[in-house]
Amino acid sequence: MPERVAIVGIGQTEHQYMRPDVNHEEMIHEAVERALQDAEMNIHEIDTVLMTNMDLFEGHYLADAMSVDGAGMYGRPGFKLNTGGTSGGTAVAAAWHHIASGVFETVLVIGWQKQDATPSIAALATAREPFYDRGLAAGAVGIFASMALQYMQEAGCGEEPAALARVIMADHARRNPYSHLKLDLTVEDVLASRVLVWPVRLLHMSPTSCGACALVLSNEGRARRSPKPPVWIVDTETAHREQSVWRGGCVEPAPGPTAIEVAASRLYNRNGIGHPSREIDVWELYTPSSWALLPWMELFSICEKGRAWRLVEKELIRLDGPIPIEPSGGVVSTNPIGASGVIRVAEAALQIRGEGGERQVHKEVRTALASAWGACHWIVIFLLSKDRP
Amino acid sequence: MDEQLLEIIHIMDLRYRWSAGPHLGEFLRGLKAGKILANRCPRCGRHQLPPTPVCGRCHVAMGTDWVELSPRGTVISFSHVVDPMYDAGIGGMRPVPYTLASIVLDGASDVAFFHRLEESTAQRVRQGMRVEAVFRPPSEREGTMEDILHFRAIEENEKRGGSP
Amino acid sequence: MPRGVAVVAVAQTRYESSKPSQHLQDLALEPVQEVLSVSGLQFREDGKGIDATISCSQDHWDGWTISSKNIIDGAGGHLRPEEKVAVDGAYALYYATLCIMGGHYDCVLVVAHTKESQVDGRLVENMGMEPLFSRPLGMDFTSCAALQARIYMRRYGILPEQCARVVVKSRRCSCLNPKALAQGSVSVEEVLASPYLADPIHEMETKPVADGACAVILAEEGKARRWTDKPVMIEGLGSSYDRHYPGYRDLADPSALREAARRAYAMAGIDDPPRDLHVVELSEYFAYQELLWTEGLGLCGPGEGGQLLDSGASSLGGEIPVNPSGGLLSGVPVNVAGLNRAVEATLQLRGEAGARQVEGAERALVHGTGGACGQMHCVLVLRRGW
Amino acid sequence: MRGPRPTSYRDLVRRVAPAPRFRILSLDPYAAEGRLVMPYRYFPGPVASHFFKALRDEGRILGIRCSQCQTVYLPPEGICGRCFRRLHQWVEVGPKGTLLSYTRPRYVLDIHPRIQPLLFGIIRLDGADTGLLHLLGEVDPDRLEIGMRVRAVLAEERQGSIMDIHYFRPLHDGPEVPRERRA
Repeated sequence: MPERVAIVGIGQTEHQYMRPDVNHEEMIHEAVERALQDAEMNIHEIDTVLMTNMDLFEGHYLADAMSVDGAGMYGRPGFKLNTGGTSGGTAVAAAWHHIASGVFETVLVIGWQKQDATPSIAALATAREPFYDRGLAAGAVGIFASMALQYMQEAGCGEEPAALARVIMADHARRNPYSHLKLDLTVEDVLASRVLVWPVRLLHMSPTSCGACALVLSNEGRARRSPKPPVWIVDTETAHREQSVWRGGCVEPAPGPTAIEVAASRLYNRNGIGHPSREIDVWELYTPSSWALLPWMELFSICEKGRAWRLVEKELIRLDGPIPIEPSGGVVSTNPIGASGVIRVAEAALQIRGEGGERQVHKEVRTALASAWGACHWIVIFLLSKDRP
Repeated sequence: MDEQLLEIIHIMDLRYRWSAGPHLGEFLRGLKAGKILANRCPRCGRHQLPPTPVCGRCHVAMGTDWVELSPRGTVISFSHVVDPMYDAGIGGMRPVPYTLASIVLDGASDVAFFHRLEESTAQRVRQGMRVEAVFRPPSEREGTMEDILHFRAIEENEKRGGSP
Repeated sequence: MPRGVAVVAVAQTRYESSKPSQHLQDLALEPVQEVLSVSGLQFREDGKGIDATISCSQDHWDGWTISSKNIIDGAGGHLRPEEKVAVDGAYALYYATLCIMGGHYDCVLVVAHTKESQVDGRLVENMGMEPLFSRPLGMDFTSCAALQARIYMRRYGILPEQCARVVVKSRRCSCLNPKALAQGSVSVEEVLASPYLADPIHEMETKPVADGACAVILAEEGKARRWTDKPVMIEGLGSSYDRHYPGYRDLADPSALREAARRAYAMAGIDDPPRDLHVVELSEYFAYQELLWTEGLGLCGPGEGGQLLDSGASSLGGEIPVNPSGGLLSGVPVNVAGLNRAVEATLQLRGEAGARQVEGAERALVHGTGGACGQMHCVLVLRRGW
Repeated sequence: MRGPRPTSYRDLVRRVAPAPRFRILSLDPYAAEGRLVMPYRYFPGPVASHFFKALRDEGRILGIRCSQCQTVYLPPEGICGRCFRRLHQWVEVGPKGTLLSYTRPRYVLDIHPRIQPLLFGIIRLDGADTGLLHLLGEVDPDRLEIGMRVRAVLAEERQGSIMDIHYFRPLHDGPEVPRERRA
């Protein structure tokens, strides 16, 4: 019988465009200190530490090795994972396996990125095949543009719903003290912002941020001694897509099923979730563009195909709505890439604890779904619950 | 802390001897010969562009039955690159603006090719536009993606596409 | 009682100084296809095959952000789980074992690839030094290792001849290993006559540049019983970080390795390592490291690595053979190194190691390391039989 | 945010020398040399900044003491990795010290400092408990030995980096040799 896995400590930095006041180790330390404080633990009670970031964004080879002192890894087991945008999710999943194995009682998992080191878009472009598309491709915006075009065509909506979704996320972000962007936006503002790749505009996209997020996970025995009620990670699912998705400008003429729908349906089936929008109280979905939200709401079976834009139009995804999504303000407000996946889980857990403060959703939260997504169309999903699984 | 904050700058300059392998290598040699080559999965029959050693869906090794694709095709999506961007492969800024397009080449509707559009084509590009690869002269080709100068619009066989 | 985890299949490429005809994707695919073929297993969703993939590679070495993109298609990542461990391959095996113990997966493919010939590894390693105090000096892991070797040799009176003998021993074994970068036997005199790379380390005392890949299939014991009749179980695992800055550490004291081994031994119920282990495959990037790591693993006391070697105990045919494969000195790429140790250990425990077979090997130790001067270590204990 | 404005990305990338994307080495098998050149800018944070500033402006070398384990760290760090505490207590160390190890790399890299012969050492400065990685100069490589007394030679034009210490050179005058040498 695998050990049950609980989140017992949550900490993150105030995410910002630049952090010239700290080096990467000091930035990581801020999040770790807060997570330990939250768990009322000291570092010596941590059995193992897992870390994630994307190497070429700061240029550090073996960045985990370089962060040992600040992250509290000295003398402890652990390693680094890196799966691109999903990195933070992958690290939390790894922590989950560590606890479930019974070998470790407590795991500290840390995601971070200090994107003030170099132009991130240049680092991201090196994710392309050097001989094929590295010299031509530019950024990930094209992915969302094709996603948006396809969605508009299939669902028959205009540009407003994605703009409104962005406004709602901004409204959430202003209530989140850790958020990088705290914009006060109107739909008109979004639609007046510069077109990057039509129909995607500047304000639809996520920023580049510096930040770190740390979680303390523990087994049930240790969680019982936790000062705060444990948030249980009930289950997790990971799926990638074949490389061809990423090639050819990320547009598949004959697309197959997406990793999101496959992974989500596996997770729902395993956990007997028949009506996700009713059974899951809050969603932290890692939408790097507000355009992604519309198709993803459908791929996550929050609503039927073609319906997402109408739910957004009715503003049902707000904190006081029946389907609150991205209460933190989401990745469009804060994106320290290696941390972003960890932040999704952290924010979902805060909602379950009822510690969302100004950004707490209004209805009672017993279950939450958090995900991490990568531009190679990779996904990691978590089902969180207040109730012990 | 009343400190002047400093910064340390470090240039990472790594040179790689990358190998293309038999499949991507054949594709690049094909470009030098003025051809766009794909391979196919022996099980599901899908084209792979660029060619790969394995089918990601069927997990079977690709055959070596090369298919020469038509240089003509249809634009299924495009993006105008306008923001100046540092390019780690050339150690400098990449010239902008340029327009990228995903193009379904005739005879291989299950896969998209990917390249720049010629300037005047880019100005009137829309989904469904018919385009054709313009190769550099043989003497200038090296066996890289740059052997194709760009794709330009052609007027024949206009196909209706869902325009945004 | 935790779930038992067994090795079902192993494969590795030949290690070569370069593989110019292979794309990174081709390289990783080769051992994956071999483990699939020898085990008869496939990527499946019904629990009757491989459930997930854990890979190991590094963006800097591949020259590629998200380096695991290269292996996704061949390693069954399409609509399925794949996770990349961005340190040594031993950690990928360590993590895969924990995944199975945790019960979420029953069968995991582990794959590691690297082409060292692609890039000047010393420039990569320079990016592995922290950026404020040591990276600007132009240091790399070889220059750091030389500083470590000198401290270690000086403190314990380790002789240059003893380090050279590690190379002689490894080369003798690598001649028996058909996958090894063939290098022929050498004498102590030849090793010591080779120029210094960074004194006191001679050129022949360092791991040659190599390209290669490894794959391993692990499964939960119940399923493994149906899939293999040559059982090798993972009995113990441990890892540990030391501090990053080499000047903060006592470089002659491999405390992180001791800690990693302590954890693995405790889990495997080993209290007398030299007695309880029958073969050791460790990751020595330089000759002196074999001596230092044998101390850290508790095969001998501090400072006794040279004596252990001189006694012949660590030679093939001795009581506790170390690196009968020829070790890293026979030419195994970084990142692949730790997983290659596991492949070799498995072959030993199955009695499939051919001319380099350690007779009656029932328990093996696998070691991987990363960072300058062995900053982090990972240890696994493998055992023959269910 | 205090101090000068950080280098802009535009100025940062201007520091890179452009080069062609590929040099084709062979068409069959296909191999080519390509590049991955990234300019990185690191902020040292308050602790290292204080160290660099004292070195640059006053020529002083500062270590930092952990109030729990009492270790004096050089180079200084913001958090003691052993005690997991933030560090504040500055201690001036050096400029003399003892050589703990040394080596002379025989290979040449573009990233190496332009100093011949290139010698790396670990030096424990007087008053510090840890070793500092640095360069050695003004010395015959064959006369280096563990335990040798050395002294920091500062660069004439200092810019706020570890290279503001030019290198460490041997001390020859008698009284400065410590009474006991470490075995």
